[in-house]
Amino acid sequence: TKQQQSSQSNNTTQNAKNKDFKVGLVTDVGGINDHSFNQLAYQGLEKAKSELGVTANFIQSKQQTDYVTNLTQFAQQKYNLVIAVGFLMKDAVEQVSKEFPDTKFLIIDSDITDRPNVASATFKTEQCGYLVGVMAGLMEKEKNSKLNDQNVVGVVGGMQIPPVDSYIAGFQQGVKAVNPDTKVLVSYTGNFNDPASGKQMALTQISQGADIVFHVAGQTGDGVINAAKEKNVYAIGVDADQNYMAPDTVMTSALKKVDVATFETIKNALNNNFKSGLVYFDLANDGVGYAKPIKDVPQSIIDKVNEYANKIKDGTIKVSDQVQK
Amino acid sequence: MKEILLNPQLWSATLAMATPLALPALGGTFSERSGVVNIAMEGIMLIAAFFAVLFAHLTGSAWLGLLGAVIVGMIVAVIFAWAAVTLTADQVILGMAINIFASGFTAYLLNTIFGFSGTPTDTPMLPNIDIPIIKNIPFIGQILSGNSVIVYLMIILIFASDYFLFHTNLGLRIRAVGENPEAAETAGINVIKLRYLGVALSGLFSAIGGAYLSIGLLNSFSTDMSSGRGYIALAAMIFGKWTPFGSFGAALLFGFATALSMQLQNSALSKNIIMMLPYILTVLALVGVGGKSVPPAADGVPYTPKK
Amino acid sequence: MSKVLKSIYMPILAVVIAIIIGSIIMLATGFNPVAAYASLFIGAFGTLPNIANTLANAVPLIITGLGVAIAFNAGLFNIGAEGQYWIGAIVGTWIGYSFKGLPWYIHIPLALIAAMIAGGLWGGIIPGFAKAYTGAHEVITTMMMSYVAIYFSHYLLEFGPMMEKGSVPQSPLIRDSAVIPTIVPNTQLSYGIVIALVAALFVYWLMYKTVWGYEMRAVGFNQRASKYAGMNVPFNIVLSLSLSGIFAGLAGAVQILGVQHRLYDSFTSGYGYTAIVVALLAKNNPIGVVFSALLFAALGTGSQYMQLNAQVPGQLTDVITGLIIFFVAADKIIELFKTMFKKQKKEELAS
Amino acid sequence: MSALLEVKNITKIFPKVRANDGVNLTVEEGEIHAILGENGAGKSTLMNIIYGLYKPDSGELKLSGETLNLSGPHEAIEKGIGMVHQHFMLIPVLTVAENIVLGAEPGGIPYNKKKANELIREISKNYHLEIDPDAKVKDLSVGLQQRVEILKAFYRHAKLLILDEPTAMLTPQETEELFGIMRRLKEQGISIIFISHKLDEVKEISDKVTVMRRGKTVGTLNTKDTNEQELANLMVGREVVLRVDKSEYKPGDVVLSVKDLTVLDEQNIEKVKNVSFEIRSGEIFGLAGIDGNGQTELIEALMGLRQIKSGVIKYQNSDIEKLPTRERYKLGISYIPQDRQQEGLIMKFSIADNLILKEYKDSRYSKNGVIQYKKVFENASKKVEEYDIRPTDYTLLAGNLSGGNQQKIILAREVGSNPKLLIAVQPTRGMDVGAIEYIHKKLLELRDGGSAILLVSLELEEIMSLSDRIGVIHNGVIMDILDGKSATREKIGLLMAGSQIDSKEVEV
Ligand SMILES: Nc1ncnc2c1ncn2[C@@H]1O[C@H](COP(=O)(O)OP(=O)(O)OP(=O)(O)O)[C@@H](O)[C@H]1O
Ligand SMILES: Nc1ncnc2c1ncn2[C@@H]1O[C@H](COP(=O)(O)OP(=O)(O)OP(=O)(O)O)[C@@H](O)[C@H]1O
Ligand SMILES: [Mg+2]
Ligand SMILES: [Mg+2]
Repeated sequence: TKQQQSSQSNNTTQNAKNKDFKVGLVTDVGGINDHSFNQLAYQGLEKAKSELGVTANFIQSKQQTDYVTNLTQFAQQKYNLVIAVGFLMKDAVEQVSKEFPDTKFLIIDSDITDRPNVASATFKTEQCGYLVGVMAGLMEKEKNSKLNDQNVVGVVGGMQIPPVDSYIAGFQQGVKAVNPDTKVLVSYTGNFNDPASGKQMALTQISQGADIVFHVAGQTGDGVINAAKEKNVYAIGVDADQNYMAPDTVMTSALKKVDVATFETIKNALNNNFKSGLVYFDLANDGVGYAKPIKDVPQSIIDKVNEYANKIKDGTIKVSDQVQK
Repeated sequence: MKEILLNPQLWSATLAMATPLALPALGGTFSERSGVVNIAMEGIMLIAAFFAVLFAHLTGSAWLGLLGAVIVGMIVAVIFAWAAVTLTADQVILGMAINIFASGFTAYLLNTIFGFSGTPTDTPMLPNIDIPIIKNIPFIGQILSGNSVIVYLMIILIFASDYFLFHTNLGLRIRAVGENPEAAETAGINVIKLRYLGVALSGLFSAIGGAYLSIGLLNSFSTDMSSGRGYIALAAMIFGKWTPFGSFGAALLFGFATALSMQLQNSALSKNIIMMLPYILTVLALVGVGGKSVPPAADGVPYTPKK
Repeated sequence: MSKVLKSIYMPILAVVIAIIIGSIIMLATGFNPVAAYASLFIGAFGTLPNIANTLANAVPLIITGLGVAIAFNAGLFNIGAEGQYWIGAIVGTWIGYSFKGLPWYIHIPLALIAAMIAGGLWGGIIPGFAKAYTGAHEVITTMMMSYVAIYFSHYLLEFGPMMEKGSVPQSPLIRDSAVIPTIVPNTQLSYGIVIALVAALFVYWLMYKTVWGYEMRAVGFNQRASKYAGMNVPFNIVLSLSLSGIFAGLAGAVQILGVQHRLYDSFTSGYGYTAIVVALLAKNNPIGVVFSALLFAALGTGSQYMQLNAQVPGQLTDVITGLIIFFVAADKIIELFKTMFKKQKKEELAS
Repeated sequence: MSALLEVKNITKIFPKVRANDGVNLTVEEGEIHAILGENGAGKSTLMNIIYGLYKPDSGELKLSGETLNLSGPHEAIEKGIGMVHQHFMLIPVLTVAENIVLGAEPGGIPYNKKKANELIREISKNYHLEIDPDAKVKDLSVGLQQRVEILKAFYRHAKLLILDEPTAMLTPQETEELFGIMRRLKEQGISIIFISHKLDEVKEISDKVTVMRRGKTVGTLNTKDTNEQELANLMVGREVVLRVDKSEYKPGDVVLSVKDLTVLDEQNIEKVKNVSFEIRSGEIFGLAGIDGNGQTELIEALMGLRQIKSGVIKYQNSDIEKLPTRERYKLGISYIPQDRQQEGLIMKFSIADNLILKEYKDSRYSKNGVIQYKKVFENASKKVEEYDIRPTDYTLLAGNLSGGNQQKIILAREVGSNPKLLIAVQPTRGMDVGAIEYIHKKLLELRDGGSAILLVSLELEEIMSLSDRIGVIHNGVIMDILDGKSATREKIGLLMAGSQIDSKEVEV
């Protein structure tokens, strides 16, 4: 906070003007505690508030029908930029952005292309999924106390939906790229808020030989990480760096920088640089990535992962977002 | 299939998934046996799950976390009892109100106390217990040993509850009050007090179930983590014909179906079809068993003592 | 007369108590209760669009609530209206997008009727027959069937037969000919409200003026006496659970055709559960259902507005909603206060 | 003798009525004190006050000279007051032993079942009240349930026993047994308050009678100094006709003919065995028998509520044994079931709705599936008046009426439709003399109008005074069919107990 204060006092005049710039954020029904994109978007918003001095506000939607109402509320109150989190809000954003052409909108994880006042942030999470997959595939060849001699890894997904599946698809391809014999177990719990079932799902995979489990399951994933810790195997976090949850267990995390996207869009809009249409966040523009691995991961593997990252960036490797059955 | 059935994880997952159903189902048995329909178990579990983490974090002891959860859970149950028994309010509406309240209240406290990134990772967990001798038996040992202490507590509680309900005077009185409160009153029994007791016990068991979710299986709280288990427990209790062993049996069936659906995830079937398994199996079992479940005669009917 | 008065002022006083307790919580956690309640009210009723949205939110609650109330009237607890709602929504959506070239006056009724039939079967065939012939408790069967319905919708949408080509798990949009038009522009209020109100009147008529309703209520109150009076008890159990499902299914379809226009992949709509409270609060009277649904709809829309305009966190609005429901149910607390007050007075006089 | 219980000036006001209005009563030690009064006179209310269930608004209770301030039944029990309630206070799913010891269990934790059974066996031996402590109460006959209620009081060492209409549901034999017990208790110095509507019983068993009318005690008499007529008049406040005046017996065509009927119960045990009989128009056929000898199964079979195993049921010359219940009603059969609250009425329906419970589909009350409430209300206001149902507001729920008036609703519905055949089971159970007089009058009117009536009653007096012919059922077999005029109490009693009186029956 001290830093924030000093940075604030540095640009007080700027801030006075920025204060008139109002940003509203509408979460989807997952709410701000989803340990996923709603939370990250909120963090981006908070960052913009403290660093740019904009006025920021948010509403958590309780049901589907709240989307239109909440977006409209912000637009009516002359918010400059309204952020809609989640592809579930696509229809709502299309409708409200038409009614309020002077308001700018950002929608996360969607693909609205035909509106001058709507930006759609799309994350190439298959790319970061691929990288952690490469890391997992290579780790399978390593030997340490956490790794068994079976060549099996697992992914626990929440619901079987595109933002989840793109991660999983990338992970599958990444593993296979470096270790074609690895068996990749894929399971879904059917929810994002039941860590108890996440834990049992992970334990099931571990019992089937998995010694690295990747989760793409929001709060359900808390249970996956807990299971990995309990069974002394590795976990891979998702969306944000989740190493803090189990420092020796979470070997890395696949990052989807919704916070960055949110912050950048706010900044651009503030500076009259708002770009409508599809905005891709990928490895090339650092919109996705992987978190710093723990020291169990040898440097050689990290180097290899970075090699693959470069190949993806320069287009030599194209990662599909379709899960292999 | 044989491979799946011989995987000890199938059976330990069965036990693990049955525990947070069996505990509230057991609680519900007490409440409904005394004549109060307690749909608030879902909310009580959630609140207890939160306070278990909070107290465990504050005191550094998972046991004190469990104690705190149980106390808070019972307080909520007693408030429910006050409205349902003393004020003779509609029990189902009250239950729903508490569930809505609990969802908001825990999320609110989570955010104000711990912020958005969740509960502290150094929160202590209740221990897993190794059972000597059994633990060395192959297969069986992997299933029956090394579970959370709450699993063993639950098993003890089931036997104790059965004993309490069917072999003690208080148990007899609770059942009498749920069947015919007027008759119980004329036998000199204090109907109101016993209904409070029944509801308080349901709070106690639901709270243990909630604590199991947050500091038994895990060491964290997340929003709405009870995930409807309080409702399914209600079904398990009915399926179990309002008896402790029956409730446990129904919870095990449900836990087994859930565990099986986890094992089947790698099959070619659609995951969403597989996930229907626990629910379909329950209906089939119920219809197949010809499960005529007759609730206690005065279940859900408020009683006003004569004046 | 005094009875009518009592039935009105008790819930109002109860709401007042809930508001006071909510205020205490808000004050304790640093929020301004006056601003909060003001914005709750404005959010629900302050402007025409807000009123429209409140009414719009009431539509699915009214219709589902009617379904739940029918079952309660017949002595059955349909805790699985949520699933029947989903089935109705699925079928309504499917008819809505897959039939081409129908005029609206055929397309809309077709979608609604098909959804009603589907919801009715979902509630009636398995739970109804299981209850009537094996005694299987409807609380279990309807609840389990409800989860099955929700997973079925996931199956259809998540890379299943109903997913829109492209990448997002949602159904295609229904055709224009299936859309129930909006009444107030830029709001979600469609002519679905008319359907809801007509449905309420219809259910009232059905339950209280017709032979069917007479039978279902008789069976609900006393199966033995109904059997002795020559009624077919199993038939009435199936009938009432089917009707219950029919209305929950209708609610799903009306919501799709009037508001959502397509099926989304989601956990629950929540309407099926709220509908239980709606019905109970209305003492299962179909006309009462309209008013209690309005109360919940107002709390819903108002609380969203309250988040933004009084900065009260979304979760706190759930807390207050829970309290309001609690005290409306426990309205005897008023009498408690009254007697306490009287006692105090007596004591004062005595001393 | 000294006064055990003194009731002084007790008043109890319910929202709508003064149920007790300055009641005075003294019960001596070791006496049997009967309380008489019409339905709603306030007898049960007074007893509930003595038992601590209700708090009186004013007045005083004294037990052995000591003022009682009861906070609840548990205190009354402590002081040695026991009560057998008018409506049994039993828990059907529990065992006899559990019901008896409930609230005062031996052992505690664990509840000592063995000790409980022992204690119960001991008491039942002492008082000659045999019972199986492990039986479930729901499986017991009414008489045995009564026994459980009485044992409950003894188990707690009652020195004052209140019996609120204990004989309403008993067979004559059971009543006699009960009286035997009461006499033994009296010898042991236990005082008994005995409530009954049956004057002969009061006359037989009591030492003193207190009569109540409209919440007030109108007098206490020594039983031996009074007679039934005086008591009846005092109770009702007017001259009452105690004898039934019956017109001549003029039987017509056969209306109901039952041949070789065999019916099973839920456990597949034959409860009705090869029963045959006929009922003609213009006659009342009485079916006498001890409760549980197949009457229920027989009647349910006649009404289509229970499947038959074999046999023929002919109604007006056509077979009806396959017809569903409703079709039988449509043919002009009426039915007054035994349990008015559970079988005869929907307690949460209004009086008006209950009055059409069997005819709501009839074109008189509904058109195209829509009930014509105007017609329904017309019917209700007519019936309420004609059958003197009180209160007269037919929109009230049936559950808000007293038992007597509830029975009148059923009577209005079943007799009012002018049936060709009426099956009446225990139509006057628990009614006061005034109401019984009324119901009997209605039944006889129906008979004189040419209807056939099957009257099932445990009340021998009722059977004998009304029936033209009497069939006696024992263990599922009709032992004999007697002529109503010549049948004697003894003869019927013996048949009911299962003994053949003459060889005639055996030959047939
Ligand atoms: N709980 C109650 N609330 C209101 N009124 C009551 C209640 N109990 C009894 N009454 C009324 O008090 C009066 C006396 O009833 P009570 O049951 O004492 O009559 P009773 O003499 O026992 O009649 P019966 O012979 O039918 O048993 C009746 O008018 C009855 O309506
Ligand atoms: N809890 C109650 N609240 C209000 N009124 C009651 C209550 N209980 C009984 N009553 C009233 O008491 C009256 C008599 O009820 P009760 O059950 O004592 O009848 P009863 O004594 O069995 O009548 P009967 O002797 O005619 O069979 C009815 O009018 C009923 O309205
Ligand atoms: Mg009485
Ligand atoms: Mg009475």
